[in-house]
Amino acid sequence: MGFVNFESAKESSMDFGGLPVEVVEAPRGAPSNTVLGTLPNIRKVLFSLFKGMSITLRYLLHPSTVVTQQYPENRNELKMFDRYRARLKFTYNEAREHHCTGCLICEMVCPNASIIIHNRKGPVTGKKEIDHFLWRWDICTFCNACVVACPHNALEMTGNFESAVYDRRLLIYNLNAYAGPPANALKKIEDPEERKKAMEARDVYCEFTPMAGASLPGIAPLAEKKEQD
Amino acid sequence: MESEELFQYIASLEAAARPSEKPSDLPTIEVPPEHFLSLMQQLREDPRLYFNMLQVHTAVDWVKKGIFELLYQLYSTKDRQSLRVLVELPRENPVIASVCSIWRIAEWQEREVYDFFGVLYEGHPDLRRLFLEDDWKGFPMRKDYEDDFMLEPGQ
Amino acid sequence: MNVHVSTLDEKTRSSLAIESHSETEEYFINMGPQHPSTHGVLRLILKLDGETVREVIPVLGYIHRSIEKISEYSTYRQIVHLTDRMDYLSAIMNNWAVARTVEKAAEIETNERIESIRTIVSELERIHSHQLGWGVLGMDMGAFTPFLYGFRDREMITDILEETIGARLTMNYIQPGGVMFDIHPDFVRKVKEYLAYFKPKLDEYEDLLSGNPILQQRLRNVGIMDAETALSMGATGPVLRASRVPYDLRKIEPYGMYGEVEFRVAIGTAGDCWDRYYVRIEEMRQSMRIIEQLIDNIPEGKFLLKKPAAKLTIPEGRHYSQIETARGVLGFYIVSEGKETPYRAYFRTPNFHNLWSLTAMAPGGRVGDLVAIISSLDLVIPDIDR
Amino acid sequence: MDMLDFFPSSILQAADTSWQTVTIAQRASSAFRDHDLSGTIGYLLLGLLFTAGLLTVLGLVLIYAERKLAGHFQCRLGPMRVGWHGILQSAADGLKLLLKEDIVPENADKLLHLGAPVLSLMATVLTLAILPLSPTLQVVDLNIGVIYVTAVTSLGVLAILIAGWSSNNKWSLLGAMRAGAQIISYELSATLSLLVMVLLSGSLQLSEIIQSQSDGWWIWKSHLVGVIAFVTFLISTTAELNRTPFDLPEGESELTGGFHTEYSGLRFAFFFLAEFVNMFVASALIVTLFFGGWMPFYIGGWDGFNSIMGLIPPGIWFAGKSAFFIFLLMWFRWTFPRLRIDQLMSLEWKILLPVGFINIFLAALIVLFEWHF
Repeated sequence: MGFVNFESAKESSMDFGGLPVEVVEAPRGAPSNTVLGTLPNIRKVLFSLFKGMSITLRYLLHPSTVVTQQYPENRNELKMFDRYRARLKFTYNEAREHHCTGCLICEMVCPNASIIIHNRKGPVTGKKEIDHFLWRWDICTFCNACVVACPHNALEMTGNFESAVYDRRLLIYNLNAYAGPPANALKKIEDPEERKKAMEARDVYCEFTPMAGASLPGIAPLAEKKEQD
Repeated sequence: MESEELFQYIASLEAAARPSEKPSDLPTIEVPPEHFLSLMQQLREDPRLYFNMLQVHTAVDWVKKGIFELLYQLYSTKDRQSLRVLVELPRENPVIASVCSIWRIAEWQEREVYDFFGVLYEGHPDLRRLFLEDDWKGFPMRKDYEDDFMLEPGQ
Repeated sequence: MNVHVSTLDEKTRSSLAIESHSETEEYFINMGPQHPSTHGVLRLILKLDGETVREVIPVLGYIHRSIEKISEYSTYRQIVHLTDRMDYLSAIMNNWAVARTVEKAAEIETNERIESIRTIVSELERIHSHQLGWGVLGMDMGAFTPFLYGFRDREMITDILEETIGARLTMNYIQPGGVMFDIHPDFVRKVKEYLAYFKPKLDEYEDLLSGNPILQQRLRNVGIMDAETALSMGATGPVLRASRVPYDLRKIEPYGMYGEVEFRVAIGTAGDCWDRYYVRIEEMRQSMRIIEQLIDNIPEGKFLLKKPAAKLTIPEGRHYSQIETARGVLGFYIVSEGKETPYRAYFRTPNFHNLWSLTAMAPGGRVGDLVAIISSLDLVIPDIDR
Repeated sequence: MDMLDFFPSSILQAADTSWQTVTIAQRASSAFRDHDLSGTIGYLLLGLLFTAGLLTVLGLVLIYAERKLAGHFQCRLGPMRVGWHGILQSAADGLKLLLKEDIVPENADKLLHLGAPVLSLMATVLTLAILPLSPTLQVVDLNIGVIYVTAVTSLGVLAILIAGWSSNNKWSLLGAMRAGAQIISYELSATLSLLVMVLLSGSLQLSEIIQSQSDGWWIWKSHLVGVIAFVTFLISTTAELNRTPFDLPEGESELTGGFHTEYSGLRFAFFFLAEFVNMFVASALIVTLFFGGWMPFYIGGWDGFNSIMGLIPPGIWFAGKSAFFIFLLMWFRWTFPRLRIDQLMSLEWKILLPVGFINIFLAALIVLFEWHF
């Protein structure tokens, strides 16, 4: 058994197509495959075997080195990083007003069409506004393109990664809490009654989402409605 | 070597090879298919050029012009020179000589190009589909390829 | 002209028809697509003579997702996120390959801050890729423990990257014209802490596996590939460098901040599995050196110079540029017609080219050697299939 | 009948080097001679129950220990979910394997396929019967014990060969062939090491081998030959057990599972159980031959120390010593990579076997000139 000495990793310079390249060579001891050739190395061979064993033993004897996280048990302590990208959400101000104008830029930049936007003509303002903002969690790749592309900062990615459901149709969400103009357009509506009328409440699963019975291409409607989370 | 010098030298080796006028970011030459193999052989073996790496081989389907544009991108570890060789083939019956005997990686790359574009390589020792099933109909990377599962662009 | 197109069936039949000189009967065995040491869905048809491998026929396509075809319908920014899914262990470097090609072609300037961040995260990713490669090699050699040690240390890097990027595997971080997020305020501190942590751990790696005579016996003089063959086989990255060709794009065609930092190219001497293994170990050291030089002086500046919603077109023509990922040269070739989407996009992926050298190295060895060779190539199958 | 005080006496009695072995079989026959029918049947049942119980307990404990140790070797926790710190994990696994579908490949040789795991487990159970766990806890004490052990353990390789052959799977066959070559080769040097100990102790009977160590364990008092025999025996039993670094017949990363690729459910559990109990058998043999069996650890002249050591019952001594060697085997497994098949063979035929032959020659000289202590 030839044995490689680590001290023999040596640094040198080489020529590559006229360019001097500083290199470091992998160590290479003289191999000997005869039985007698083993004998001079037997001490080193045994020593290195024991060295490897001492490493594993050290970890065995130090339970503080354990890195396991007991996932479902540690749910309460588990904190995802702020930037973790798992679930797309609308950003809202204090009055629960979103910032989406329905400009369709996110739908355009989305690489795999996981955003589908339905706009409508506002009943109060008479302008184009968001009706349904559908997001398909089942095909989203979390590339964050929609969030960075949004000119109004109306979208954000949050850390809720627990998406397991029994039917993938449940992963198609209506993101906007209400159909209506964005916050800065609502500001211009003085009358609170009018403002209330402009904001028509939308459920997570409603109308265009398959949960409500309507269907997207290739997806059959689901009869029952899931509890809103 | 400067690209002008390179082009001249290559032209002295193989008269049919001429610098390409197509927009390209590397020194590019074009060669007609019938002079292709001898040119490639010389590019590999000529001691001044010595292109010993075939870095890229792929094809582009110019469906409107009715041609396949084959691309061979060579690299020489001798003087760190890159060269791009373009060959145009008719879309009907695209056959070209294989360069497997010069660079062994070509065997692999040519199978990929055959698989996706249907370009046939003469002299390839084992020309068959690489990624797709043997009984696949058509060549999917061609621009006019259609099958039942394709979505319309934008859908 | 009539060119014969063969089939897999025909290939195996003709391969069996070749007369062997041994008196035993040769037989085929299917290694994969579900096999513990083919690291995914690689299928190898082995022609064996007892335990000796006579021929290897790779069968690909079990995870082909037509990234090139999808790219033809995607904008350049959308292509970036597809590349995460090729070599998922060097996702950031894949992003960089696209970003670099697009930047070169569309003449987008970047600043030093962007290039520093890109270099640091790429080197972090290279370290974690090699850590995984080290662990998987150990596992393929029958030692399961290194695998988990590698994962343990890799986890910390993914945590650091996650804090900045928000994703652990499919990063989609480097964009044409910058990076998607600025680095997290804790990033510099955590990277420094990590380097201080990992240096002694790397020595431990060496004691545990490199120093083990059994592993040395398994890897040395197995799967030898000389420099000529390696070049002709199109191998790049650690596989080529192990064959004593110091072809490292970070040195040869410096990009990012690589021209301004000091590091050495790790090379092997014989081109066997041991060299390929050790080149990776040494590259981890050199990557740490690179990060150390850059981490303290990331220049100030903007992190994204081009608006993500802005139109991005590339002038008509053929554009190619390449990047040294953890596994070799990733080239991105664009044929543009001046539109927002490429006319043709081609990825020259390192694993696709490295895998081919397996067919030259494996014959003559045992099944155990074949496993050693596969894991010394450090293959990522989705990168082969694209 | 003295069955009522059998267990207290056998487990709690303080160790004494002058103990005479009384096996369960001997008790049964003496009861038979005394025309004590209930005693005879009782002792016979006890022997059966003892073997079966040992098998079960060992299976549960060793599998749990292996998983827990592997976890902590690897900075993990190991099983944590079933019971306190996963203590019921192996029972739950056993239950799961029981309930799993027993899949037999369509073109498999059904009879052999079904029979192989049983044979494998049987070979293990047969050896359990003669292990001298303590002077009283031994089912039967054959006067050819060493030969019996070598003969019966080699039935295991037959089971593996049958399993690999009958599965009609090339990976299984490769694994079985590897197992055949490996185990038969390593059996040679294992037997040579056994012979050294037989030479030194002058007996084939396990209880007598232990008795011969009453004035010191063979590992101390046999000069170098005992140490060499011990190292060879340790290496070759590891190989016979198919454990890393010699786990080629299973070699998960090479052969997907080796000879038991096609086994599932209870039949897989049999192989699994056999492997773990074999580990105990191997450790027990090492302890018996080289480390004084159930003899306590005495240091000459240190009377106070010796009397404290003597208080620990022999059964505990034996279990503790075996546990150490089981731990050693597990430690090997979770540290080392595996050898290649040709390296494995050359290790045996080029190194271990010549060393074994020289060693047995040396041992003969030592015994001839009575050089040992």
